[in-house]
Amino acid sequence: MLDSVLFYFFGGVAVVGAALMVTSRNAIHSAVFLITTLLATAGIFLQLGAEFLFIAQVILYVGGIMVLFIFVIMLVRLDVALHHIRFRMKSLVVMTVFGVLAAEAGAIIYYARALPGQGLFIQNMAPADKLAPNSEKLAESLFNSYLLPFEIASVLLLVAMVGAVVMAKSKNRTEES
Amino acid sequence: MGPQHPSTHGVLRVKLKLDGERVRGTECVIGYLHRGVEKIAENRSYQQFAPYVDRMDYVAAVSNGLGYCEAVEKLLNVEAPPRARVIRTILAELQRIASHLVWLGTNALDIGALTPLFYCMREREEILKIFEKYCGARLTTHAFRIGGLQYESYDGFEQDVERFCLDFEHRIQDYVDLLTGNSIWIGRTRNVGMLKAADCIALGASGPILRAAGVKWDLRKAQPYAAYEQYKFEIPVGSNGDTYDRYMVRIEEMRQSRLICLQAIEKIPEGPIMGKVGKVIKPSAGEIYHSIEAPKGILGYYIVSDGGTQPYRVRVRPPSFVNLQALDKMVRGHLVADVVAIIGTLDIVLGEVDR
Amino acid sequence: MMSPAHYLFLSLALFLIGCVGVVTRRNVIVVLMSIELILNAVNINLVLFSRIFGDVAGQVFALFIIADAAAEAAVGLGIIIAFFRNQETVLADEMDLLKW
Amino acid sequence: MNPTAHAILVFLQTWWVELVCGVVIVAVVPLIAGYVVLVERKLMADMQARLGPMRVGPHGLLQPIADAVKLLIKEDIIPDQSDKLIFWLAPVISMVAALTSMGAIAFGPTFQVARDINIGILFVLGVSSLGFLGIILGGWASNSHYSIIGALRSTAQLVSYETAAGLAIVSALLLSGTLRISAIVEAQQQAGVWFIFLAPVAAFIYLVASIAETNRAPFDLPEAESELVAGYMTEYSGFRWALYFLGEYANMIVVGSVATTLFLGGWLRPFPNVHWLAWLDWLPALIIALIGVYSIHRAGKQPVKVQTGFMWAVGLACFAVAVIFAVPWFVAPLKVIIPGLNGAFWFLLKVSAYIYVFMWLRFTLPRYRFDQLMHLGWYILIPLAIVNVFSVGIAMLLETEFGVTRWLALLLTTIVTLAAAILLVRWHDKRTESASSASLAPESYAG
Repeated sequence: MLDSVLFYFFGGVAVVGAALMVTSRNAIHSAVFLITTLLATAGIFLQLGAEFLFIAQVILYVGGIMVLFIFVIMLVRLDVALHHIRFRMKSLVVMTVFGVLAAEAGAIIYYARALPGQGLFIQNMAPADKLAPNSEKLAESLFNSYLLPFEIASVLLLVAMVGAVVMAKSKNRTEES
Repeated sequence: MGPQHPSTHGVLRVKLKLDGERVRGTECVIGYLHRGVEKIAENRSYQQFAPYVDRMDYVAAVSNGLGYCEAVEKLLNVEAPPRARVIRTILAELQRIASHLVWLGTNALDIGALTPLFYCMREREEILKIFEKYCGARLTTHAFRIGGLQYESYDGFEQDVERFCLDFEHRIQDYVDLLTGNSIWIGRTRNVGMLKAADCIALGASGPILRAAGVKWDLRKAQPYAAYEQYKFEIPVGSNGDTYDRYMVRIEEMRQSRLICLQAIEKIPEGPIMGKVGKVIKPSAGEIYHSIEAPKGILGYYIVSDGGTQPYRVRVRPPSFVNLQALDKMVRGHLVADVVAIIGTLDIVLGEVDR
Repeated sequence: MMSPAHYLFLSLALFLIGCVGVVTRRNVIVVLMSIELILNAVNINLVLFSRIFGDVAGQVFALFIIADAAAEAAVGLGIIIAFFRNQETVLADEMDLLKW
Repeated sequence: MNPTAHAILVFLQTWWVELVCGVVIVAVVPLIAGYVVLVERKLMADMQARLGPMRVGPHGLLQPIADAVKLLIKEDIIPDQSDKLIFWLAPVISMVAALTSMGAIAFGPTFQVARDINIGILFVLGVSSLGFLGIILGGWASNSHYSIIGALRSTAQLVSYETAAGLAIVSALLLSGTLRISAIVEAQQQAGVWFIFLAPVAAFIYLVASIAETNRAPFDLPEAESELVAGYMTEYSGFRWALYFLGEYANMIVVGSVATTLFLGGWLRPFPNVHWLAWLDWLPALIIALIGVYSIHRAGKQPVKVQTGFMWAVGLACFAVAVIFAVPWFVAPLKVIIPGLNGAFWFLLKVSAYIYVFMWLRFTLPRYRFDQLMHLGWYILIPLAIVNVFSVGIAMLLETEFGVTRWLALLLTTIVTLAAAILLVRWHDKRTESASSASLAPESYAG
């Protein structure tokens, strides 16, 4: 019983946060709503038994990436540049796009039922207490079977860091730095 | 940084031209504390003007009074009796220690160290108690009269001063242990607010700022007044004129003043405390300029008398006003955090700057 | 008990909202945020299936997605800052110059 | 183990015990933070030859309550064009982050809200790192340029010192091998010695990084009174400001308890395995009884009659707690609670010692300038932390591969790390001396 209560709570917060994020006027507001959505998804990871991912999500996503977003929004005074432009029939376009996508997803689910095999409703999840301690298994597989992708990911991060620094550093202050 | 900014000593407004965090230039807006002391002097008699002098540099009131009284005595070419001159020297040196203590406390607070302020204030209390016992007032003492002293030194004066000086030795050691070796303190003060000797002389800066830049110039040695020529003491001199050197110079000066007091109280000559000065002071027409070594720097009095009982013109050369000009040169290129530290080391008192 | 279908519908909903955000919003920052949201929806699915099959590969992959999202956000924001400094605008439809 | 002891144990493991612990934490922490503030002001006063708050209650004991009431009553002003939602949300975030990260901390072998989750320390670190979101949003929402600068500075400082703290924790975790808090403390018990002696450099780095992380002592530049008035807190007043303030102190307690768990052997009494020191288990009851005696002794000297009554009450309360600690020794079935009680006492004693070091540094050291602060963080602390992780790794390798005894290996590697540290600092001295030109303020070295 507790399980479903938690799921509906986290799920609800995630969906509402996402919706508010997409529709809110002010950039900082949408950033804050995205943070709530990310924390809610982290809660869902916890519910699915992925503890390490829960803490990775909290530290990396909310602690790392969202700080980048907030810094950029604050530093570059974006919301000031925004207020004077209005897009008139905004809500109409949003509704149509959402409708089209939802119809598409509904069609897929409907036809999937007729496919052979279990279709969408696969067998149930392994019960919670039987699961092995999550972070140990994750670490063990991360460093044994997935060592190469791990190294590639670190190189990717390095390249991204260098790229971001080069781009963000403005041209005119090079002589003083 | 507005007039009521927490770290400018008194009401000084500094317009900073910033490039990001770096200071490109400054412009000091002063005059908030201007009371027109020099204009008032023109319709006050010589004795009546003496208390005004204490209100200028309220942190070192005794040395202001000493400067003014000696200037008028020079105008009257009257000599204060030896006993008066020795007591004047002791009180002036105690006031120098008190003024440096106020500087050390507030400057350390600006840079972040919370405790030195209270240690310094505790010592200063002792000195103010001695002043209170001597002349009834703690801050604006009006302790001296033209021609000598008003009050005889209370019995137990020597013992009080001696107790303070002996106790003060390991007090200074407390501050030195707390700050001098402290790498954060060195980090915040070394190479900050550099002012080379040539710039000092060009800007007319005087006192610890000049001596920190390496110039060995102290009026107590150069033009001895009161009873300074009888005592042996050195003049501390810094090397490259940054905030750290000014700190070391002032700490050393406190030690020297303590030595002077100890030497002075051994033998206070007997005799009258008031020179041959009539009730009404009417100096002959003429003008003189007399300067003494106040804690902040060279404090000069230029008095013009037209033969009447009231001075025709009294011009005061306050050390803080002149030292403040050096602020712009010292602050250029530093960060905002340093501006606060540099204003602190200049040891300016706005009462003196604005008069 | 929570059957997998609930989690699938949840990630589908987040995915749709993310797509709507990407398509309709004019502010590039919010577009970037919506992409983060889409990546998150994908993560939920991955973790769900890793839980169903008891194999931890799904979670490892989700970890890599987070790393990639970080790299992508850093570079994306770098581009936005450089662009904003030159063109003083951050709206998607005003970014029509290839070289400025 | 007789049935009643077993019943008590089962009673302690039921699910709603965690709920109670959670409620206790949320209710008690603001009170504890209030009294930590009082202790800080008293200590500061004592070190500065003055008395500190004496007026409210005997020896200022009621001062925190007076502060809390004042803050509640004070009218809180919201700057006009500020962002209402975020202005309200920011202090809440910083408080929530600090309190949730307390959930995973084990205050004693039994008293832990999140029952021993697998990623113990990481949870605490991750959630407390959310705290600075509150700071940056708070600075942004009160749109005065002073608070924005303060917010940006404090966030930059937190982010950079968090990496250093993370690396320091990694080297400690190498020794313990697991993230689970109770397992870490067990590891220290088996090793028979606290990790602070095995990895001293890591402990030192964590101390410095945690001071910077809670914006205190020499690193409290963001709200440096002299320049930025009060940093990101300038526009806040009344209860909102109190939230920020409690958030900071709760954060300090969190950082203290992480350090205690990792480096000072969580709830182990000073010499856990040394049997002839067993009488140490009696110490908690004795110390609290002593405090009781002292407060009653002081009760007589209170000027105001009501304060005498209050001091008597404090004395009796201390005696009651001492009795609670002493009873399990005599009543056989209750023997099972002893480790829990003593553990909590030792844990809180160590955390308060850690916080005392924080306060002590705050009173003596002047403040770093911002660029020196970042300089110390990036150029000296983080490389040193990386070198330390390597050295502890090598030590572990030495121990497993070549059978060198553990503490000998760690001794060697610590010496290597210290040599690297000295080299690092000296390299920086040369670089700053040469680069320092008269006009531009040079990067003066620090540390």
